[in-house]
Amino acid sequence: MNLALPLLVPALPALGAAAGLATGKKYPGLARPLAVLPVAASAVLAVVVALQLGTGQSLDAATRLTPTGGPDISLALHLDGFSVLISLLVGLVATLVQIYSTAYLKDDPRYPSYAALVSLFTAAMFLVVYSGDLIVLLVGWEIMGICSYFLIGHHWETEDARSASLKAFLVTKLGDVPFLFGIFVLGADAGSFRITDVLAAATEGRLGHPTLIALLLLGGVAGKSAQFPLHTWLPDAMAGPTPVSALIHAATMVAAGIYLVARLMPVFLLSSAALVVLAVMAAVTMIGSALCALAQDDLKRVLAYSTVGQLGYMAGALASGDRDSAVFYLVGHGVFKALLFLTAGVVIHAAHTNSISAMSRMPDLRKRVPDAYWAMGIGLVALMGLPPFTGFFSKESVLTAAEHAAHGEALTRGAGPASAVPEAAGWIVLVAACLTALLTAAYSTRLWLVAFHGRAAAAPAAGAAAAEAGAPYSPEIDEADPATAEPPAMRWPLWVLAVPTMAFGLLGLRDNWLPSLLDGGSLRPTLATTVTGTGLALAGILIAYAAWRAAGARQAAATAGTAPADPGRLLLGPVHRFAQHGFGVDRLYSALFVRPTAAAARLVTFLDREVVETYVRGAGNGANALGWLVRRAQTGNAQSYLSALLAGAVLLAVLVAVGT
Amino acid sequence: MNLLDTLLRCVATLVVFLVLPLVIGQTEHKVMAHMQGRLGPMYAGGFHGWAQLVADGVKFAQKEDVVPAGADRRVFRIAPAVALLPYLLVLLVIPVGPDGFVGQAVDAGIFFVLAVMGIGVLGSLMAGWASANKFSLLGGLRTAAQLMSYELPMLLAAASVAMAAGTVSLPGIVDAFHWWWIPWQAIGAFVFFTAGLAELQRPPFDMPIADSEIIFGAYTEYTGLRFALFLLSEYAGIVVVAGLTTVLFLGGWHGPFSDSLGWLWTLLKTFALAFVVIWLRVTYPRLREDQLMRFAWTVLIPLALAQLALTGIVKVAIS
Amino acid sequence: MSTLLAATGSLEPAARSFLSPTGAEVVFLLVGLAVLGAAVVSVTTKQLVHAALWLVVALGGLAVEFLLLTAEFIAWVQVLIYLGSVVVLVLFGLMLTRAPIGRSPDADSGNRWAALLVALAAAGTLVTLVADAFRTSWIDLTAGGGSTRATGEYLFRHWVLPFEALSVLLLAALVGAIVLSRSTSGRLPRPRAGKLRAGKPVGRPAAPAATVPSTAPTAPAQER
Amino acid sequence: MHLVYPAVLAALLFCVGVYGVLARRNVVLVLMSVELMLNAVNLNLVAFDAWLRDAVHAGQALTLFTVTVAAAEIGLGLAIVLLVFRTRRTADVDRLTLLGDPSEAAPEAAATEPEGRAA
Repeated sequence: MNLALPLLVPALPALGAAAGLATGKKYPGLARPLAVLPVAASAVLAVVVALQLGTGQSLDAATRLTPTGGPDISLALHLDGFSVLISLLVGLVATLVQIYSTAYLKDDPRYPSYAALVSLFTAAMFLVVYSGDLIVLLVGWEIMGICSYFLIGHHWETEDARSASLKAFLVTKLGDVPFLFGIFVLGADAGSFRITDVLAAATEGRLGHPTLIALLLLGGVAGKSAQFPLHTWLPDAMAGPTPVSALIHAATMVAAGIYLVARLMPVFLLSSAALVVLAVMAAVTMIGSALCALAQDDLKRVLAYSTVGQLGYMAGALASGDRDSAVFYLVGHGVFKALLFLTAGVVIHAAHTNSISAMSRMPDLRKRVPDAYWAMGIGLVALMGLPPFTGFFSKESVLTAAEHAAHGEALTRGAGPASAVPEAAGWIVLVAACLTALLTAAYSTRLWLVAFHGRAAAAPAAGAAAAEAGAPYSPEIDEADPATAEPPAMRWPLWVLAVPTMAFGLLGLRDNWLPSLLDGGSLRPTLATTVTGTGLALAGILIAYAAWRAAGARQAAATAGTAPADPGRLLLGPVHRFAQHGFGVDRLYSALFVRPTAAAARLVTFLDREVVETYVRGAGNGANALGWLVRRAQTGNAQSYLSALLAGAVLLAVLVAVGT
Repeated sequence: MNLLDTLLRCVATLVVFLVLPLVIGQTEHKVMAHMQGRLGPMYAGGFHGWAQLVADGVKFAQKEDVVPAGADRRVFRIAPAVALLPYLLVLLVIPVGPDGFVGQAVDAGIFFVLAVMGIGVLGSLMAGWASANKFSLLGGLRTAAQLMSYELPMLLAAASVAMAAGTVSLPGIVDAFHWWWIPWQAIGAFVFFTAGLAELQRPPFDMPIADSEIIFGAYTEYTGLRFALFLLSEYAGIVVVAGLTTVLFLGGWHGPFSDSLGWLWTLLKTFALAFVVIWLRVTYPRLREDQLMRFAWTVLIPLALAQLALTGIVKVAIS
Repeated sequence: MSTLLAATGSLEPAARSFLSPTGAEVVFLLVGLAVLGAAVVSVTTKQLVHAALWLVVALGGLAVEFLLLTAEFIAWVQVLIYLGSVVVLVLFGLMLTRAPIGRSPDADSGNRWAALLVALAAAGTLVTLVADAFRTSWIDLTAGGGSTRATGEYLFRHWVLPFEALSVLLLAALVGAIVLSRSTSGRLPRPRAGKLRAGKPVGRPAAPAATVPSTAPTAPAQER
Repeated sequence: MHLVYPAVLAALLFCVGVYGVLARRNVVLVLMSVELMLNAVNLNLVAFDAWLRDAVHAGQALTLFTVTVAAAEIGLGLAIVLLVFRTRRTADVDRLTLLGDPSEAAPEAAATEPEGRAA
């Protein structure tokens, strides 16, 4: 197989980014082709690479990058089913996002740099996916971090965007520190940074500290993939443009963490403690985020919390030892979450607000954006996991994996012994996943109903609704004329994504379709989980609908013009208030870390200003005073100079005469 | 014995100093009168007014000694003496005849003469400044500038003769004189004599004390005896310059019967030169101040340098 | 007689003493006192031109001292250069800088007392040193040591090169003086009223003093 | 002649010159004081020349050179003084303080000026 093709996949977007940055100022007309074409070419190449590789194959190539004295760092390529599958997802989503962005950010003055950063982001994700070396992977990992910082802060004129970009950067970095150490320990234990070598070492049992390594790596995974307790940056990252959210949530940033764990699954299987931790993390994440999603009013925040929850699913699958189902879920989720975000962008574009309660007051929103209406419906059904959409199959695979793990016969698919996965982890994941399935269905239904089936009569005017207090700021408001329909570039990507949303899950039905690309083994849902999962989802839908009806009735009884019907409020009751603010995790962090840090900073500032600077100022003042004294002598009067000179000469003469 | 001899010579010089300038002054009166076709003073003393100068002296002595109110009295009073005394000292060393017929033989004769004559400038400056008069100050400054400018060509011309003679002693120079020195040193003689005229501020070089221009310059405020002293110093200057030119360039006592009549030759030549001085006064118009300075720096000094070169060449050639 | 002198030759220094000065020494002392007095008056008098004239006295006295030290030629050079030229130039300078007749109150600057202190200290040191060092030294004067002939011989036999170098120096000084004193109205900045002061705009305050130049310099003369 | 006489006279004369240089305000007077100092040196040179009976008369030759240099110095010095006087309308040494620190010297000069005038 030609090595140039897989190498070109990450290189093309990177080159496109460089070209876009270089020419963006002078030739803005070049920005669009430079943004779309390299990414699209990469996507095509990714397909070609996948086809060339075939199923069940893997490709390794490496060249030593630099001698380090310790384990070598090499520019290594590792292609197998996981990587080509995810690279397909990345290429698809990135291309669609770029195309979508040409319309979405049509009049943005910073579009060239934005597009270049998206390209770079994509290139970094490709690098992470294709890399066969942990250090090179880390490079892509960090490039993604900095790109996310810039992209989230795209609207840096607003306070929200600035703080959100900073927060995303700092929180992910916080996870990256243990991650870096984990890689070092792993490399040191395995004697190499090559992933194949590491995996070989793991299966041979040569790793000295598997628990330590796994826990350290989990820190980075939690940061990138937004798992509790480092998930807080992701909902805030909604301050960035919507296509960026789609990119981050679906294909690139958050997928990286899951992908890494899947990649290093044998290492994690060596430590049951780490799996339990991962399971607890996943459980807390998915339940908490689902509750939060039920309480959010901001459309994008709902989707963001939903992403967090779905990532919890994937983490749960990993904790159950089944990386196939995790990656299956990852790809499926990537497709429908990209669809949901792009749809949300269209809706927000049309509604001029992020707030779903404000949208509920718009009478003809449904008719204004029919594409979005239907696409959103498809995406939400997929999210709920109703058959036969993608979400159903992937969720079933996760539930199956958890069930197996709970019975002590985890589906490790050859990555490790089934006994490596503790039963506790399986139980935790299973219970949490079931609960989350219910909640997911509930908040999806709520979102759908509130956003598109609101009581139009309650809304006096669309413009006034946009200005409603409490509606989160939407920086995209002024970017297009609401009177005109959304451009085709914003509409047809939805349908492109809707197709795999509906059909991708079917690939897992036959063992020689998708599973053969992965580790092999079945991804078919079992009857028990199907009944449980679907039943729970239907229950959630019914509960939400009932609550919506109840809330609508209550609101109709009350005076018109008050808060619109929100089943979330009714369902959650007293918890609603906490859930709306993410259960106060931010506040907790603020109390635990931010404020002490700020206080320490203030202390340091005080020490620097008042104590250290006193010495500095004292030194300066001393020199000044000395200079003042010396300056007194410099009158410019030559005679006084001469007097001093002669007096000195006489004094010297006397001293010499007396001294000798 | 030695002291007595010195004293005697000094007294003799003093007598000469008091007599000769008067004679020159009287001559000037008469010569000018004749040249301008007028009578001149004719009554004082009888024959052609011979006592006119004496009468002038008496008149000056009788006049009130006025010192201007704003003047610096002491300097104002000393100035005439400072102007006069150098000429007296110079007269002391000018040899009149051979074999020690001289007031006082000084080893560095020319040098002494020029050095002492240089002091005379101080007198004019002091007078000009102390008078508290703008014209006086201007005149004094002009005098000083002129005297210092013309001292250089004078010195150079004298140096030429000293070079030719191989000595700076005045009697030595006269001793070494040969008749062909006159054409040889003619340029030097012209320079020396002209510069001497300028040193005396005699016409046509009398810009600093021109009465019609700056009302007698440094001497504006002087009256009576002090003014007479300035006049006397001018006439003494004529004697000195004429005498020095004689000694340096015209061979001094050389002439027929120089052993016995040497002093007569010296006197004759001196008087002839003094006559030329008077003659020039009547003949030439006054030079403007800038012309005067330019004449010194662009004519006399190059001429003197040329003479110096010529002397050097000839001197090397004949030795 | 001569044999007696030769016999006492070695004893001669002992015979000399301060108590039996020779005639030349007495004259030297008297003239020296006059010179010193004139010099002191010259540096202390408040009348500027008088100071120059007292300088003439001091320098003339020094010429006499040179004569007494048998440096005849140098004495005449002293008269020619110092009395005839330098002092005249100094008087020129004083008059061109408008020295007033009578006392100038600001002839001495503020650090007069420091100057006096330094001068006295230097005098004490030097005199102590010199007197201590040359207590027993006598000069044997011989006539003709500084005559014109002797001067010419040593000057043009041993000192020709420095002599020529000095001529170059004089030429340089001549050129320098001419360049400095040329009227350079076009190139020089216009005179300012006072010194440059920080914080004030330069240029505007200069105008009055430049247009009426005669008022400022005459002010000291009127003060008297 | 006793060597102490000319030596002490020269030393004293030199110190008088020093006083003049340091205490005089008018630049021309300062130059005069410099001449006094030079002459003191000349006297020393001549006296020591006679004392040492130098074969090449270094002392006298140096004296002649000193005199020449002094003449050149006074010529140049006066040219400078006149130039300064022409441009700054003053010949006072202690008012030519352009080299001093202006922010310090200016108020000082302003303070001493009227006082000097009043005296």
